Amino acid sequence: MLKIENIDAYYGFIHALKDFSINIEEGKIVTLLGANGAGKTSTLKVISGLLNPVKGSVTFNGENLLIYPPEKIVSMGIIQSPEGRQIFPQFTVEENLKAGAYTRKDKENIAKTLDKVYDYFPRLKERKKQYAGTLSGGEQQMLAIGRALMAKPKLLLLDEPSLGLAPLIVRDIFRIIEEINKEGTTILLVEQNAYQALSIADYGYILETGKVVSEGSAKELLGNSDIKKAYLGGN
Amino acid sequence: MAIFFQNIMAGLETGSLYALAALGLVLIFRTSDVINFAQGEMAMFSTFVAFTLFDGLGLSYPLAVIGALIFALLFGFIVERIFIRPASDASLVSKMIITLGLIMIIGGLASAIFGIDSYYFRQAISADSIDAAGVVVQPNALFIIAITLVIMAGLFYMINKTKVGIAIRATAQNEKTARLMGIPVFKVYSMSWIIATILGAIAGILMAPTTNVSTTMMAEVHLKSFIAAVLGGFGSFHGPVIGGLIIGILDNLVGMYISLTWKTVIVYGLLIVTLIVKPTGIFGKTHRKKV
Amino acid sequence: MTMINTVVIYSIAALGFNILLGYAGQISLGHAAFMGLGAYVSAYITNTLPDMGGLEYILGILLAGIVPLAIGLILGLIALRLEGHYLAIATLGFGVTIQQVFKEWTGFTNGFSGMNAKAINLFGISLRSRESFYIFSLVILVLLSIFSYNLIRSKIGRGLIAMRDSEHAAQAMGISLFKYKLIAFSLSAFYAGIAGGLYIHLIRFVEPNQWGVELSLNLLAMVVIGGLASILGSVLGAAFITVIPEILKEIPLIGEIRNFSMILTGVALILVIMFIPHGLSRITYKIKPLVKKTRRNKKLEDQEVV
Amino acid sequence: DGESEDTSSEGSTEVELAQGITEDSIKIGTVAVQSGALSFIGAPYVAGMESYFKTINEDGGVNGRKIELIKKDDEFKPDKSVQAVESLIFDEEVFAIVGHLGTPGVVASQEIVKEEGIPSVYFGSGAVSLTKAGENFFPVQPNYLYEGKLMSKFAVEEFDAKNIVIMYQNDDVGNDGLDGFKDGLKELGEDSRLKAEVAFGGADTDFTVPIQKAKEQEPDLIILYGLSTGTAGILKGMENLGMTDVDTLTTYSNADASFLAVAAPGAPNAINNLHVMGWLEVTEESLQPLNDAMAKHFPDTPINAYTMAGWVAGETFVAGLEKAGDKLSWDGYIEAMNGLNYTDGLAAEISYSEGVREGVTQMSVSKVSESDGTYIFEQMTDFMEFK
Amino acid sequence: MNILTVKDLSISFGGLKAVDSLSFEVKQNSIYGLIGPNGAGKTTVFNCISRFYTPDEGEIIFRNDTKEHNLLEYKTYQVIEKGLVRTFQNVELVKTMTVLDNILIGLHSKTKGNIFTEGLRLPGVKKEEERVKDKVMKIIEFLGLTGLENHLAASQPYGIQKLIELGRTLVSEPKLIILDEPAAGMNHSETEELAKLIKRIRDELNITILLVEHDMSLVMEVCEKICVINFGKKIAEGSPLEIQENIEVQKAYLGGEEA
Ligand SMILES: Nc1ncnc2c1ncn2[C@@H]1O[C@H](COP(=O)(O)OP(=O)(O)OP(=O)(O)O)[C@@H](O)[C@H]1O
Ligand SMILES: Nc1ncnc2c1ncn2[C@@H]1O[C@H](COP(=O)(O)OP(=O)(O)OP(=O)(O)O)[C@@H](O)[C@H]1O
Ligand SMILES: [Mg+2]
Ligand SMILES: [Mg+2]
Repeated sequence: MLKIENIDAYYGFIHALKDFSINIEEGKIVTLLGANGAGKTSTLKVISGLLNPVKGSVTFNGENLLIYPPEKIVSMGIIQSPEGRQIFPQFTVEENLKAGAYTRKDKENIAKTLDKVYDYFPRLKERKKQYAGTLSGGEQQMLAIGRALMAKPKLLLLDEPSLGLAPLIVRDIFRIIEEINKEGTTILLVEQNAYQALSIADYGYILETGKVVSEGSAKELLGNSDIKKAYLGGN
Repeated sequence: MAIFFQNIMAGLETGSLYALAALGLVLIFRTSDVINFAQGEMAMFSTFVAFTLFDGLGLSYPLAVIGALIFALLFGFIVERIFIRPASDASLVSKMIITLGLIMIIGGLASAIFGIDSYYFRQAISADSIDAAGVVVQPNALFIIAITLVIMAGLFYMINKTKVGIAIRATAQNEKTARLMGIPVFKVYSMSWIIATILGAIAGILMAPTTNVSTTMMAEVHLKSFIAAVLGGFGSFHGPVIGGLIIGILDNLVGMYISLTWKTVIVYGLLIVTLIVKPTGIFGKTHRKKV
Repeated sequence: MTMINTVVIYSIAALGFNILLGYAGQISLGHAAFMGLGAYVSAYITNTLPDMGGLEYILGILLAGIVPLAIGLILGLIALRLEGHYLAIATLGFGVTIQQVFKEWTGFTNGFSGMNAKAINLFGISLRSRESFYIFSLVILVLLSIFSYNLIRSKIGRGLIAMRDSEHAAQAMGISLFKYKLIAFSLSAFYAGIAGGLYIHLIRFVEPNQWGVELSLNLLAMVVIGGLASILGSVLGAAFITVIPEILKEIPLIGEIRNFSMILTGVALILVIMFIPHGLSRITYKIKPLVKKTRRNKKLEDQEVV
Repeated sequence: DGESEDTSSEGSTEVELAQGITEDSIKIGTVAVQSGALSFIGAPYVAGMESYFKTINEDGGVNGRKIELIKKDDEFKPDKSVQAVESLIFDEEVFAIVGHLGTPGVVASQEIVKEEGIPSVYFGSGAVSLTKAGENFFPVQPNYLYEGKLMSKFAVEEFDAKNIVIMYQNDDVGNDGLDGFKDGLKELGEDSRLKAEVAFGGADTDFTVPIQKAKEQEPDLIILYGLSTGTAGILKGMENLGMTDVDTLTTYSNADASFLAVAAPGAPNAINNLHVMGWLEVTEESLQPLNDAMAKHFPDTPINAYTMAGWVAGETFVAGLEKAGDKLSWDGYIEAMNGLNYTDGLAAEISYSEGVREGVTQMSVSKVSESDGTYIFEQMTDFMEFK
Repeated sequence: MNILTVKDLSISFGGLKAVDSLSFEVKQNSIYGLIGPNGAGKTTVFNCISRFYTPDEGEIIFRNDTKEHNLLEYKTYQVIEKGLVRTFQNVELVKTMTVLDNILIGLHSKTKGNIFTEGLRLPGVKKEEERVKDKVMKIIEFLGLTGLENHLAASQPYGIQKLIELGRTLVSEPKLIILDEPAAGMNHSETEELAKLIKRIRDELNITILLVEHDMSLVMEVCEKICVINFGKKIAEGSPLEIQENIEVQKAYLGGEEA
């Protein structure tokens, strides 16, 4: 569905992605793992059109994504829950969610998706009139994920969705990810919580300083002792 | 008593004009955080176009006005496209400087094209004034007040009840994230400049009978419209309108009952005091960054 | 020569303004008032005091800085409550108010008729000639530049920058916003006042209309065009805003077309912002060997907010 | 350095020529606002002056020398004005400065002009200090203080007004006019006729308050001391508030047809009672040369009081030149001017003698009159002085 | 001895009671954990202690050596002078400054100098600058950031930024630091490193630590005592073991068997 081939991307002088390739098959959950600064977020930025690689190609169902601005890419069905939440602080919770559905035309179904998001995160429903900027860290994280879900995307990009969430909610999050994946959404998941990510993913890539150093099915990776040591710890 | 109400009436009329000018300012500010210092200059230019269509080409008043509004549409689009968008990398103060540059360019072009003379431009409605218990009421003034309220309501509806409104407000808060939600932020910028320029043109055309059509016609209105916007609060559309009306009325009452020569000091002093008490304007909401 | 002298004077004002905008991240659209205040104070003092051999001029210029400094504290207090655009307009209102006071307080300013002042005469050395005045004001500029350079690379400078970038962190680290906003505003008012004090003894005439919004906006433009948070930038910006229009007026034939220099100055201003967004003083950084392609992202990445 | 001339000795026929003078040209300079908000004053003013010089040049110049005018734009700012004057004296090395416009700039550069001794003829300024500035200063147009004074005389003697209200523009122009008017009444011993002083802003957008304040006094004469925009605004406001039958008298700054074109449509009734001061003899005939020259050289520039002022600046300077003949040193020119009594121009009479630099002191009052839709001023009184 | 005593602390926003009569005490030289579900009020408690918020009710007493300070009497920027510093849930660094300068800001209240001595660069200033820089270099070394001191803070990876922020608090030689989710965004091995570091801070620098964290592996490993809050109220307090076994905590926060 999405193919990144041999891209190089820079921030000024910083070479963030080096001859980088990944492939995401339709209907799968693919996860990107790696230490801080490995290039996970940069990969998502490239897909969303926020970072332009200097070489290589990015295609979505065969179509070249590099020529499109971010907003066009969203309307093609790729949405991201970005790093650092980036909620709209002066919107209420509900307005944030509505902004997530901006590109959708099917008005009636938006209400349905909204109900579903409130189902997933009852806290958001309780606070739907609260200004998002005053939410707690974890509440904002829920909102960022919920907002991405509102777009009903074909491909959902999640950047560290469990960040700042309480253990109970983390468990819910992974359950929700699996659930929407079953309903047909393809997912690219960036996580620090490698163990949990691999337990729900189909396929995984391990990144180090802008390069893919290892890849394989989630099962393989979980079984790999090197990876276990480096990313999964004692779990 | 009639004198008092006469002052209120006149204050409402001028205040409405401040408000109209302020609405354009606020719209641009709310989408892109830019203070457009050239708003007054752009309004002046559009007014000259209206006047030239009316006086030079002999079009009827409504046609001339419509022509000027169409011009304003293109004008706003072009300014945003040529001057503002290429500088989208620049910081906000830099964008403010761009609008300062625009003042020079537009002001300079206006006097090169239209000359430096002043011209009389008729009122929108030239019916005879009505005497209401000693207070002279001009139909034209009522028209101005009404138009301001209608535009305010329209903008309020657009921004709070429509999808476009969501797009505008989201863009204002975080352009990058707005794009990540699929909001075409550049269209939003373009649109807000267009609407703001049209609003400025309306304010200018309605202002013209009082200040005459000249390159400096909007100087005072423009300054007052800033104050109106800040006094009422940049965060809403009714705020600037009420801010404009307050300034219009206050100016007159202070001038009438306190001092004509010190009125500017007093009115601006009140503005500053109001802001200290209510830092985001009378109707502004405070959005503090959470720690 | 007068032009070079005015560049030096505006550089001093811009320098102070840069402390405020560039380092402390606070905006003001009313700083012309401080410059005017400085001019009036020095004119008033040197006209009133008896001949003290030159001391009266030193006193005049010093007080031209100190009186605005005290008034600057008021702006600092306003800034404690206001942010961004609200601060900008409130200070704009403040500037208009002070200008109005210049007009009406005839006992001090002689109102619209304006006020004359004498040329500086320091212990027998007359600064009547433009050249000697130039040396004198240049010395003051250099001294004040060194002062602000020292300041910004030590504790107070770090405090100001911290406040600019994160008020929360600054407070948690023991930086009193109250104190630092007052410092930033009063210091910049001091610089503006000194500039005004020098101005009056160069031009020897002052009247209220000079100290309006236009000059305040010009100060802002100087600092931004020259480069925020840069001492050299303040000087370059002052030179740009002062000299460019005059050069343009001198272009044969086209310089004669009405308002042509004004239009071109506007264009020049915009071009600088577009192509050297971080200011003239950082012109060299612009010549980066790296890929031009990153434009689209840069736009999204560094959204500087002042 | 400007001290290149010096009248050697009285007896010699050969005079050392001052800077800026060649066999066939005379270089002079002017400083006026040409760009920005106030260019509506400076542009017609300079055009008027320049069209006069062009006319003279077309007729062969003055004694075979063509006049070359260097124009400097000071944007109405004193520092730029000083800069411009310096540049004219030292870089351009002009023979004289003609028609320096704008009080701030004129006052600020007064010292340097005095120091250098360069002749400076005609000031677009009402600054009173110019009459005492020095022998090389030749003010022409009446200053506002004087005009105000003279207005009081007309108010008392011609209008015989009992209840006078003065509405003045709250800036240097209006305040001078106000002060002069009050001085005049005092000197005439008629202070009690002034019932109220009401300020208005030249850029105001609402004149309701000042007009109501005036109305309260039930005046029989309103002195309107302000520039065109504000004054037109007041007239329109008076029309709107039904104050259409009071006599009004305004300054010579508004004594032109273009003012009427702006003010009349919005105040079709009030305008009929408007009177204006004048120091120029503006008849169709006297304006003919100006109109012709402007039509030829500056067809797009309005002809108004400023244009006429510029024209007079040119006339005055050239009158001195002609009188000086070939004695074109600075002293020679000043000497020639000292005996000047010029009556052929737009102004009734311009004269100087040693130590006397009063400029024009004769003024008259004109009244608006309408003939099929167009308004003009018609002279109503004789030229008078305040004495 | 208790270095920090929070007594009956309450604060509400609009109708929402974010912290509700909460009391707890932190022992000197201990590592104390404050945990609870999202929106339980943890950050709000921190904001009250560091004086960004003023509570509606309650007391916050901080004991530095022998002196007792009622923190509510002080302004935000005065808290650090008493010996208490915090980090932020969303890293708050001065983006345009180098690592070194960022940490120097932590020493702000302990740097001598005023506008005149600094502007004129009187003799003492240079010495003082050297003194504080030495101190910062020591902290940089302690954190293992040597070599990065002249790099721009903003271009560092998230984990490093968190360390810089930590360094900024340590350099002021506080008695108590409060850390809001120090491990967020870190992977497992980084979190382990962090745990070691936190212990070293306590042991080598004698600094008491109060922390909020959702990463249970870190909390359970380093904390001696943990307080669990929900809806602004304390629901449990005790050793890591006691907390893990507490049924109510499992239900509200940990989520059953999975920890
Ligand atoms: N805006 C930026 N400007 C400069 N350098 C950047 C920027 N964003 C990221 N980098 C650098 O690019 C590299 C890759 O960063 P990226 O954010 O993609 O890493 P990541 O894998 O998402 O890490 P993390 O776990 O911290 O989120 C890092 O070295 C980082 O410092
Ligand atoms: N300024 C405010 N206005 C309104 N509600 C607020 C404000 N600040 C916090 N809240 C609410 O108070 C509650 C407590 O917030 P707090 O940030 O303390 O939670 P937390 O325990 O730190 O949660 P997390 O673990 O998600 O960071 C939240 O529900 C939040 O929405
Ligand atoms: Mg990342
Ligand atoms: Mg929190």
